[in-house]
Amino acid sequence: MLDSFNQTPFLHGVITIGSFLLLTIGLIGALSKKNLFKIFLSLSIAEASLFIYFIGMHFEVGKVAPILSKEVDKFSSNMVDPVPQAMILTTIVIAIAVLSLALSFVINYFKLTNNLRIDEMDELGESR
Amino acid sequence: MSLIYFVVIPLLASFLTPFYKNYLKYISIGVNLLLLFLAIGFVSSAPLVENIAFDSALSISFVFDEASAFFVILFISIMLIFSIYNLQNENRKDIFILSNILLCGVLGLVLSGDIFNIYIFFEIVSIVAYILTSLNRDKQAYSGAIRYMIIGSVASIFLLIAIMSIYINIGTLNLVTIGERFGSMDLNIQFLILLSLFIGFGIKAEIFPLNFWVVDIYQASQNRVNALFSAIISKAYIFLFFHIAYTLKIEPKFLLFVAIIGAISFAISELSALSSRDMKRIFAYSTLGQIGVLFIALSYGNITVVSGAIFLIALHSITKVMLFFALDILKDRFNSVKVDIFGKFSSIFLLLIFSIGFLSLLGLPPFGGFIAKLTILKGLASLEAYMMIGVILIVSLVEAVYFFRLLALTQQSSQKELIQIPLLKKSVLAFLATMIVYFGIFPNDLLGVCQNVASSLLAGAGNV
Amino acid sequence: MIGLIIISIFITLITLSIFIIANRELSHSVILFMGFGLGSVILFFLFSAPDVALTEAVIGTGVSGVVLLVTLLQIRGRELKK
Amino acid sequence: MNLKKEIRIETIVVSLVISLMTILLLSILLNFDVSTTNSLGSELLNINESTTQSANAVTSVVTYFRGFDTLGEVTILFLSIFGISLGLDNMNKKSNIFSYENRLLKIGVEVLFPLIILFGFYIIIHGHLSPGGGFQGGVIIASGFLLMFLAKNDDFRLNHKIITLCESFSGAGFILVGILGVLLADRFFGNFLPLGSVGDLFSGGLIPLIYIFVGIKVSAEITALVEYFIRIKDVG
Repeated sequence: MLDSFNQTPFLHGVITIGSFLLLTIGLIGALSKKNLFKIFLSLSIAEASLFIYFIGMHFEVGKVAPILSKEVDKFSSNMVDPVPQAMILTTIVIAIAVLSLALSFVINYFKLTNNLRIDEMDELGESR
Repeated sequence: MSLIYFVVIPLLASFLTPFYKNYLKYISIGVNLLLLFLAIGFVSSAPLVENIAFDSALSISFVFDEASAFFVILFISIMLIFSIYNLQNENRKDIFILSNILLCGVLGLVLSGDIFNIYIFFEIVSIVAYILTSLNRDKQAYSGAIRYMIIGSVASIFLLIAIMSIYINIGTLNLVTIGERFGSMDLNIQFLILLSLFIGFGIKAEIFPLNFWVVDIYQASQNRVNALFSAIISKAYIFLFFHIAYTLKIEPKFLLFVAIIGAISFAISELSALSSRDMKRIFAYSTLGQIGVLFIALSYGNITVVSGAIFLIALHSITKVMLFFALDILKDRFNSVKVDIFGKFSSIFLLLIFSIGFLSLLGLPPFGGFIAKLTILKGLASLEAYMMIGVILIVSLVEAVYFFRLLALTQQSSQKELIQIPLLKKSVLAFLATMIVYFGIFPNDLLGVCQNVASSLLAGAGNV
Repeated sequence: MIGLIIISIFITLITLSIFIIANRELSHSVILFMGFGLGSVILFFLFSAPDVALTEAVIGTGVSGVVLLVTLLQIRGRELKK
Repeated sequence: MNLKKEIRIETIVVSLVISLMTILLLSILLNFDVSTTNSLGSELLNINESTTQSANAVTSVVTYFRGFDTLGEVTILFLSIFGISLGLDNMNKKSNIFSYENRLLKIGVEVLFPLIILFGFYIIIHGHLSPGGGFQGGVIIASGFLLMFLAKNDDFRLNHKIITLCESFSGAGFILVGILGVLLADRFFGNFLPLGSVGDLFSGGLIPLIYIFVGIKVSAEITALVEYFIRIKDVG
């Protein structure tokens, strides 16, 4: 029973279902919550779920990190794919840059209007 | 010489800003001119591929074919006009730093042949657009920027899903290789990837169900920034959308679906423009309508229709830049963008500019827009797509209603105010108007170029 | 063993994310979000991606935690003053 | 237009799309196999040792094979900080939002600060040998500055000229290394330095050089970011 838990296809199934649940929670939160702060938190969760999915799908049981050390002294096919890791490294930094820019906009908007709710943002629209 | 300079030189210019703070505007113009000469120099050796870092099919590559060459030259020249227009009354440096990085981003988007690299440039362009939206620093600007960021983050999430699914299933990021291996994938996965790509790029290319946010963003930002949005950013994404669509060799059925969406987009935007009382919103709706036409035309994989669409892209960029600059001058004077400012100014020059712009957008002779729409309709007729022709013609009538209503407003006999336009801005506007008339009367050169561009676009990324 | 650990971390993450979104108190959400980051760091480490784990720990959880908390403090300060 | 209505429609649409995608994924999952036999990553792993001599394959992908992505990423960070700085004015007249006095922290930070900076540099220059690199090390250095802000309150002020100079020098240096590659090795980011042998500090060709530039740039930028966010309280 426990052995089947450690099989790679089973783990991939767990990772897919889990991270897509996280993505769903994040996106639905982003589009149904009214608080700006919560919206950006939800979007971060959605992005984080994608990172987990992508790294997880390239992990197989028994493979080691693509870094040489005392135990591993040769690059071989027994290593995890390095490209997804490099891509996710890039994407994490982009995510934090976007998040901090968004939060600075939220702060500035809040200073001007004292409002944090997206359904009360009525500055734009057809002028009467 | 290397293709990388298109991306690296504007980037270097904005990184080194602290050293020449006071001369930044001249440096930006110099950079734009340099890139323009570089692009023209590259045109003759057109199908060109360059690998970055190491010489192998595995590296990131830049592809310079006829299609990307056309868009590169278009974007650089519009950016040059934008810089010249901003030369006079601009004391702040931000707009030049941002426009340099924007140029780097769109050129990267157009040239890059690697899908993750495209994602990076996608984010650069998005972030520049967010910052440009917030430039006014009032509550409208921040409100618009926050909305833009929410919707933009959703777009980048979907694009990431597509890229990840592609890499997991076929283990490559190179566009050409993706195009080769795409058909061998499971059909469900193909559908998933296409759906994510459609949502990700569709939000940015401002196509119908995903464009509800665009008009608010236009209203929130400055007029000259709107010119950049309308002429550069949305055009870059449209190019990318169809570049990827034709590279993946997706089925004509899906493209027909895109064309129908384009028609709906065209109709709904022009109808919404009728009830609007705000100039910026009207122009934004008109931009969305033209994007609808472009989606109709580009998704029929016929060379005549597509070359008409390419012609329309060039003409629409020039026209919208001109109209937004003219609106900017009115905004400076009256501090309002309501429709009634049209009854208040008295300036033959501006009236001429607005009429040329409106008539060209409507597609009346002897202006450039006429040739574009004529070519598109001719091509559609040869394909016997009479429904689309009907939609385009009927909706153009709606477009005519509000443009002529605007022009009629200028003839009202209320008290008029004389407007002084600075010489530099005047000459920029005059130059743009001349271009529109010139392409309307002598379209053959540009049409010939457009045909080459169209065949290169239809062949996708793997044609080199 | 690794399968059980991964499943339990996923369950934790999903519970945390529901709490982050459903919670009425913003400061609780931020603290839970940092917990979420920690969970994903452990996952990355288990997936033999130490580089990503280090980056997520330092950038995804550290810097974003600071930024989120400071934003919250700003908003709170204004609300209290009002 | 009523925004509330729009958001509700969006929510429904997105939920539908997501549920569709989830169903698709579950159907895919039943006959799923990852084909890593000839993916980009495995081929890069094969040529890694001969082309870069770096012990950390992730580092060589980030800085060398896909170094151009890293340039874009650094640009995004620069842009984001620039955008934040546009929304602020008179940084010098603002004070810290965390304002409390703590003697222990004040004395402790004198010892800790150099150690943190040193650790950050260690992470940066060992990027090609062990996990870590420019981004991580840069943020660690920035966290040292964060500690200074917290401990010393308003007594510790950054010299913004130095920060902008660091940013522009490292950004320009990054690009110039690439352009040197065009001139000397015929390709942007082409390697023109000796490769060394795996495991040495001086190995990997361009990789340590690029990571040092990235580290300086990231540390300067994250420090500025943290300062912008922390120092926003109006005085008085």
